[in-house]
Amino acid sequence: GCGGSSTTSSDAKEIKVGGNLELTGGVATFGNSVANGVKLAFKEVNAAGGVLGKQLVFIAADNKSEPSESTNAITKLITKDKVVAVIGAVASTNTLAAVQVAQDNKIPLITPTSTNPRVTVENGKVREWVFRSCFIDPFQGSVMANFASKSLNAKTAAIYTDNSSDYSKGLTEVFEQTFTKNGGKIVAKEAFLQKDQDFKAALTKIKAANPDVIFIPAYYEEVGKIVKQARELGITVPLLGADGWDSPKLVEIAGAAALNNVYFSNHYSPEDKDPRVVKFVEAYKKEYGQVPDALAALGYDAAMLLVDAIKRAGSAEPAKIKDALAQTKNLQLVSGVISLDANHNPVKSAAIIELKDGKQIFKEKINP
Amino acid sequence: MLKLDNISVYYGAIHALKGISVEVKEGEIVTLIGANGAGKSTTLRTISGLLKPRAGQILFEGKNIAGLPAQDIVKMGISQVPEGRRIFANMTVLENLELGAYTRKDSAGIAADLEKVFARFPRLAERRSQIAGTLSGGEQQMLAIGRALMSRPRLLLLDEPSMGLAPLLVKEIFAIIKEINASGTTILLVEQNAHMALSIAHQAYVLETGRITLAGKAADLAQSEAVRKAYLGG
Amino acid sequence: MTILGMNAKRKTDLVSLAACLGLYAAVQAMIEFDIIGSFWLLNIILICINIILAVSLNLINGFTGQFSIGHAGFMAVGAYLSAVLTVKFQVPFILAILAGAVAAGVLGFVIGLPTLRLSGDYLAIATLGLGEIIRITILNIPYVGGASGFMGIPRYTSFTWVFWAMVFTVFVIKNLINSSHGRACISIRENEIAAEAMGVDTTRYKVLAFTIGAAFAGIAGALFSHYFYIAHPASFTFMKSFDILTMVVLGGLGSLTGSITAAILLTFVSAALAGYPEWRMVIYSLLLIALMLYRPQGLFGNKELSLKVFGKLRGGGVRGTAQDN
Amino acid sequence: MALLKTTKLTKVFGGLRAVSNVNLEIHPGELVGLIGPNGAGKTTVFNLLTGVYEPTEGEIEFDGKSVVGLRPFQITQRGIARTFQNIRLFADLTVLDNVKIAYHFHVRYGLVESILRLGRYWQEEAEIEAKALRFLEIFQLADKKDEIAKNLSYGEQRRLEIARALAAQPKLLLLDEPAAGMNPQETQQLMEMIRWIRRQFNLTILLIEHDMSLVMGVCERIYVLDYGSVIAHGTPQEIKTNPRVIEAYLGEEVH
Amino acid sequence: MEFSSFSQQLGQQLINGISLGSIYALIALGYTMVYGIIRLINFAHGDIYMLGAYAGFFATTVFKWPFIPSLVFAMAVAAAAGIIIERAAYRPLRHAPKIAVLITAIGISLLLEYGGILLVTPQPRTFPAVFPAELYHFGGLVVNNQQIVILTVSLILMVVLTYVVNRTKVGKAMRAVSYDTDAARLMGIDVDRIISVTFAIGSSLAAAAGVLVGVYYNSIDPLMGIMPGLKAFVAAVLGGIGIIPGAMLGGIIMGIIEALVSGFISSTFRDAAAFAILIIILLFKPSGLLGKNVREKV
Ligand SMILES: Nc1ncnc2c1ncn2[C@@H]1O[C@H](COP(=O)(O)OP(=O)(O)OP(=O)(O)O)[C@@H](O)[C@H]1O
Ligand SMILES: Nc1ncnc2c1ncn2[C@@H]1O[C@H](COP(=O)(O)OP(=O)(O)OP(=O)(O)O)[C@@H](O)[C@H]1O
Ligand SMILES: [Mg+2]
Ligand SMILES: [Mg+2]
Repeated sequence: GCGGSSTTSSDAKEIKVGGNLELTGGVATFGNSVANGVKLAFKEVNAAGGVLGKQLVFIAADNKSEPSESTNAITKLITKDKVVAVIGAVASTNTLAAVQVAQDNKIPLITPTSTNPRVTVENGKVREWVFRSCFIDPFQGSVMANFASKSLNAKTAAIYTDNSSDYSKGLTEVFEQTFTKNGGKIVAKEAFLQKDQDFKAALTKIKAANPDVIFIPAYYEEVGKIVKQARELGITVPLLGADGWDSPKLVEIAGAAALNNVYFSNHYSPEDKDPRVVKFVEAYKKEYGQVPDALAALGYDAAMLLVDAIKRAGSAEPAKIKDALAQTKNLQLVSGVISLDANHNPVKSAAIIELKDGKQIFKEKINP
Repeated sequence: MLKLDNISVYYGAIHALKGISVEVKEGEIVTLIGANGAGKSTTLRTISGLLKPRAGQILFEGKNIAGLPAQDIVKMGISQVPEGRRIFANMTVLENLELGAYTRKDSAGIAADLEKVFARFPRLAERRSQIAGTLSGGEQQMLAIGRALMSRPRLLLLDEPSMGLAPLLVKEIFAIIKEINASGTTILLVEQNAHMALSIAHQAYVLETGRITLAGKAADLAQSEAVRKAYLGG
Repeated sequence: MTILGMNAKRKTDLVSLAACLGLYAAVQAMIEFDIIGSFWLLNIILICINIILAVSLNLINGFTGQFSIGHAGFMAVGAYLSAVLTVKFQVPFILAILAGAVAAGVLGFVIGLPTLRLSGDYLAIATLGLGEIIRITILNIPYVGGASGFMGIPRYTSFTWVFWAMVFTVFVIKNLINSSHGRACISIRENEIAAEAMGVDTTRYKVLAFTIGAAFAGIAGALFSHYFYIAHPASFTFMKSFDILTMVVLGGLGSLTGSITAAILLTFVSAALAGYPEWRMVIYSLLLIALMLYRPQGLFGNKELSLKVFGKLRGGGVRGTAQDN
Repeated sequence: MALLKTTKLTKVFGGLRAVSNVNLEIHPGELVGLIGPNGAGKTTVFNLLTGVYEPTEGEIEFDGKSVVGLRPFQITQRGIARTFQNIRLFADLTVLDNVKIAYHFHVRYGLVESILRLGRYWQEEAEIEAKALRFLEIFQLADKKDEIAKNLSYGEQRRLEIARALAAQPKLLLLDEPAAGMNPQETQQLMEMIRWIRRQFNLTILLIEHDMSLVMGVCERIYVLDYGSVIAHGTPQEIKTNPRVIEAYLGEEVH
Repeated sequence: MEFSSFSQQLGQQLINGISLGSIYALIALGYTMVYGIIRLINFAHGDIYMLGAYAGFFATTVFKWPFIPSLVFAMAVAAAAGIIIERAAYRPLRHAPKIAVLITAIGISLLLEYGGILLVTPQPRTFPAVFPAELYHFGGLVVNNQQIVILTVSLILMVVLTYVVNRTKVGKAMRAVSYDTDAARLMGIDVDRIISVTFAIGSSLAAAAGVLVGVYYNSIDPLMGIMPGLKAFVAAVLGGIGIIPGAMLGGIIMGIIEALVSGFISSTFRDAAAFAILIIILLFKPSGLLGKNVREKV
C-alpha cells in the first residue's frame, strides 16, 4: 500500500503526528486547549475510517512553555517518535525555537496559534516547512485600530501590553501604526508580565492620561483581572482586545457588569450559527464538558488542515504533505474558510465581538 | 531511686556504652568520673531520653523509663544540665528560666522558685533581660543550672557544671550542689574536676571507654591509688 | 606528600585524561554512525551543559558554603553576550564563549563583592534577586529581543564543544579545590570565624569562588544559546537556578563526582519522562522528595566516587574534601 | 621592646563596659596568664586583639605597629594566632586538613599554578603536608590524621585547635581556656606541652584559664581582670597572695 | 503633569501599594513564622496558599457554604495538609543538612503545583462573589472594601501572632525549639508537637490569604502560588525573616515600591526594582529592617 512509500513511519497502519505543546508552565492552559482540539479532530477522522485508510496517532510532547524545551520536544518527536508532521507550538516564541529543527529534518510544522509574522518568514524568505492556520498579528492589530478610529471615533488611545508575549507585542506595534496613521494619538503605553495579579498601578497611570479607548492585546486570564480592576478604578472608556480574550472565563473573572463596552476581534465565535461551528461546539462539549475557546478551535483546525493535506497528497510522506499544505485553497474550517498565501499564512476573516452583560454579540465581520 | 541495668548505647556503629549498671539512691549525690570520651555524657543523655539504649533497663522509682520521650521523663522529675550549657542563646535570661518550668502549671510556685534562683545567682538577677547568648561562659553555666532547677526536679543530672568557671565559682557551684542535695534533690554528677566531685559525693563510679571499672563510696575511691593516678593527677 | 604521592597524582591525572579521550571518541563515533540519534544527542549535550553548571555552582555552594541561587542569571549573561557577538558582530565562536565567560565572571565579581557580606538565607534571597534582576534587565533590552528572546542564533555548539568545555570545567575546579586556595574556600564553609583566625581572607575567597563559578555559568550559557537557536529570558528564571541547585544538593555538596552524577541522572530522568507530559512533573517531584529523604546528604555526601579504588591503590587518605580523580 | 602593647583598651557593649582601660605589655618569649572571674572580659580582650571586635577606645600595638582596624585574617598574618573558648574546628574536615589550612597564607603558589599544577604546587604541597604531620605528631594526633575532626574526643579537639593555631606560625599565641573539659591528669600533660612548644618555637603565649594549677604552674606573669579592668598584675606568687584577687576570684589562697 | 493630578495619582498609587502590600504581608506572616521556628524556607508555602484557595473555592461552589465557614474550612484543610507535609517530608529530615530540606520543600512545591494541575486542570477558576466588592470614593481616590478587609486581617493577625510567639508558653516553646531542639526536649517540650502546631498555624494563615486573595482577584489556578510565594518571601526577608512585624512591614514596603515603580517609572522594571531595593536594604541591614544584627559571640 501507500505505507511502503513512507520513509519515516514504520507501521503501515498508522500515521504519527506530533504535538509540540505548552502542556505545563506559563501558558499551559492554551497548550491544553489546543491539544484537546487536535485530539477531537483526530478522533473524528479515525472514527470515520482514518486518512488513506490509516489511523492517526497523536503524540503530544510537553515544551513546558519554554523555548529551549520546545527545541527539545520537537527533536524528540521527529527523531525518536518519527512523526510525519508536527503541530505546535502555541506561543510564537516557542514555535520560533522549533522551526529550525523542522527545517533541518524536513518535517512539516503547522502552528495553530502563533501569530508572529516571523514564524513563517525569515529575512524575507519563506520557511519551506513551516505553516500556520491562524491569521497574523498585523491583520488583527489593524482591524482593531480601524475599529477604534472608525466605528468608535476614538482620537486618543492607551495600550496595555503583555510584555512577555510576542503576540501581544506584535499586536501593539501594528495597532499603534494603524491608529496613528488614522490620525489618532497614543497617549499612554504600559506593560505587564504574564501571571501578574495586580494591575492597579499601571491602570492608575493610564487613567491619568485620559484616553478615549484602551487596547489590551493579551490573554483572558490577565485581561479578566485588568478589566475588573480598571472598572474598579473608575475607568469607563471602551476596552479593546483580540482573540486572546475569547473565553467564558473572561466573564467569570471580570464580572459581566465590568465587561460592558468592550470589543475584541476573534477567529470564530461559538455563538456563530454556522453549522460547522455548531457541530464542533457540540462535539467538544460532549467530549470535554466545556465550551471550546478559540485555541481549541484553532487546534482542531490545524489538525484538519493537516488531514486535508495528507488526503490531497495521497501519501503520508513529509515532503508530499508539505507540498500539499502549500497549495491549500478554500478549505472550510471551524474558524472560517482559509487559503494559504505565498508566505504560508492563511487568508481568512476576523470577527469583531462585543460583550453585553456577559454575552458575546457578533458585531461585524472584517475581511482581509 | 534510679537504677541503670546493663545499659548499652550505640552511635551508629560506635558502641559507646557497653552494658553499664549504676544505682542512685534517693537523697544521695552520686558522681561519675572518667576520661574524655569515656561515655559519661552519653550515660546522662540516655537517662534523659535523648538517646535510646539498645539493651538494658533504666528504672526510675521502679518504672522502666528506657526509650520514653525526653519530655515525659522531665515530667517524671528528672532534669538535666547538659554539657556545653545549651542555653537558649536568642532568648533573655528570664525566658530561659521560664522555659525551665515548662512542664509546671503552678504559677505561684514558679514565681517563688524564680526568686530563689535569682537569690542564688545574683548575677542572673542583674542580667535578667540580657540576651543569654551574650553572657560570659560562667554566667551561662549559672543560667543552665538555674534553668534546670526551675522544673523542681527530684533527680538532677549535672554534666560538668564546673567547666569554664572561675575557682571562686567552682567552689560556689559545688556548695550549691550540696545545698540543692540537702534540700532533698537527688543528684547524679558528671565531673572532670574529680577532686571536688569526690569530696562532695556519697557514691562514685569510674567509667572507662564505656564500662564501669570501679565503684564504691566516694571517700574510698578518692583514696584509691588507681583513681589518684589516672584522674587526680598523681 | 611524598614524591611517590606526587607521581601517583600525576598518573591519575593522565589516566583521567585518557579516559576522557576514550569516552569522547566512543560517543563521537556513535554520533557519526548515527547510533545516537539527535534526540539523545541533544540530551547528551544538555547533560554536559548541566554538568558545567552544577560543578561550578558546587564550587560556590558546596565547597565555599555560600548559599547562592542566582546561577541562571550568570548563565543568561553568557548566553546573550556570546549570541550578540556571533550574530551581530560575526565574532568567532570560541571568542564569543570566552567573552561570555569573562562578562559573567566580571558581573559575578562586581555584584559578589558587596553581596557576599550577607550570609545564609539572606545571601540566598539576594542572589536569587540578582538572577531575576539580570533576567528582567535583559527582558527590557529590545536590542536582544526583549521578552521575545534573541532569535536566529547559529547552531555552533556540537558534542565536541560541550564535552571539552565540560572536561575543562571539571579539571579547573577539581585542581582548584585540591590546592591551598581550595582549602581556603572549604574552610570558609566549615567555620568562617575560624577561617579568618587562620589567616584566610574570607572575602577574597568568597568573591573568587563566586567569580569563577559565574564565569563557568557564562560558558554554559554560551554553549546553551548556540545549540537552541534562541536565547530567551524564560530559560533563565529562578526555577532554572533551582534546577541547578537541585543537582548540586542531590549529588552532594562538596562532591564533584556527585554533581556530575546528579546532572546526568536528572537530565536523563527529565528526558525519559518527556513522553508523559501530564505526569512528568509529578513523578519528577516525587522522585526528588524520595531521593532527598533517602539520602539527605546527597548521593555521595561530600565524598568522591571511584576514588576508593584509586585512594587505596596509592594509599592516600580520601576523606572529607574533594580528591583527585 | 614589647611584642604586644595595649593602651587604654576599652570595649563597650550597649551600656556594658566589658573591657575598660586595659593596659597590657607582653615581651617576646614570655608566657603570660590572663585570669579573672566569669564575665570579666578576658575573651573580649582576645577578640579585640584578634580583630573580631573593634575597640571602642584605645590602641593595640603588635610588633611596633598598630593593629586596630585590621581584619582578623590580617592580624593572623601579622603573627597572632588563637584558639577559641568554644571549640571552632573545621568540623567536617580531616584532622590533617584542619592543620593544612593554617598554612594557607604562607603558600606562594598562585591560582594558575594550582590549576595547572606546575612545579611549585607539588613542592609546596609536599612541604605543607610534611610540616602539618609534624605538628600532629607533637600533639599526639598523627595516628588520627584522616579522622574527621568532629569525631575526636573533646580533649583531642582542644589539642587539635592548638596544633592548628601553631601551624599558622605565629609570634604570639593566644589560648582561651585550653584545659577546659580536661581532667587534672590531662591538664598536667597539657602544661608540659605548652612549655615544650614555647621553647621549641620561640613563642610568646598569652593564656586564659580558670584552672589555677595550670596558670600558676606555667605562667611567668599574670594579669587579673575584674569587671573589665586590670585589678592586679604580677608573678604567680604575688597574685596568689593579692587580697583583691582572692576576694574577687580565688576565694582562698591557692598553693 | 499638573500638581493636583500628580498628587492624586500619588495618593492612588499609595493606596494600590498598600493594598498589594497587605496581600504580600498576609502570605509572608505564615512564611516568616515557619521560618522563625524551624529555619526552613518553606518553598511550598505559596502552594499551600493555592491549596487553601481551592479548598475555599470548593466549599463555596460545591458545598455552597457562606464566606466565613468556607474560610474556616480552607484554613482547616491547609492546616491538615501542613501537618501531613511536615510529618512525611520534613520530619524525617530533622537532623539532615538544611539545604536538603530546602530541596525537599521545592519538591513538595512542584508536587502540589503539578499534582494540582492533574487534579483540577490548569484552567483558572473563578470565585463566586461570596463577598462582593463595594467601592468608596474619597475625592478622586478609590478604595474598595476587600482591600480594607485584607489590610485589617493582616494587621490583626500580625498582632495576634506576635503575641502568641513572644508572650505565650507555646510561643516560647516554639522559640526554644527553633534554637536547640535537644535542649528544648530537656525542658520537657514535645518538639514534634510544637513543630506540627507551627506548621498548622503557618499553613492556615496561608490558606486564609489564599481565600481572601482568591476573592479579591476573583481567579485562582494551580500555579497561583509561585509568584506571590516568592514575593512574600522577599517581603519577609526585607522585614527581617522570622520577625513577625517585619513580615508586615516588608510586605507593605514591597507593595508600595511596586506600585510607585509601575506608576511612575515602568511596570516592566517593577520586580527588578523590588529585588534591587531588597538587596540595597540588606547591604545596610544584613538581617532585614527589623532584624537584630546578632553576630555570633566568639
Ligand atoms: N553524636 C555522636 N556521634 C558519634 N559518636 C559520638 C557522639 N557523641 C559521642 N560520641 C562518642 O561516644 C563516646 C563517649 O562520648 P561521651 O560524650 O559520652 O564522653 P564523655 O565521657 O562525656 O567525655 P568528655 O569528658 O570529653 O565530655 C566517645 O568516643 C565519643 O567520640
Ligand atoms: N557581643 C556581646 N554583646 C553584649 N555583651 C557581651 C558581648 N560579648 C561579651 N559580652 C559581655 O561582656 C562581658 C565579658 O564577656 P567575656 O566573654 O569577655 O568574659 P570572660 O572573661 O571571657 O568570661 P568567662 O571566663 O566566663 O569566659 C560579659 O558580661 C558578657 O556578657
Ligand atoms: Mg561529656
Ligand atoms: Mg571567656
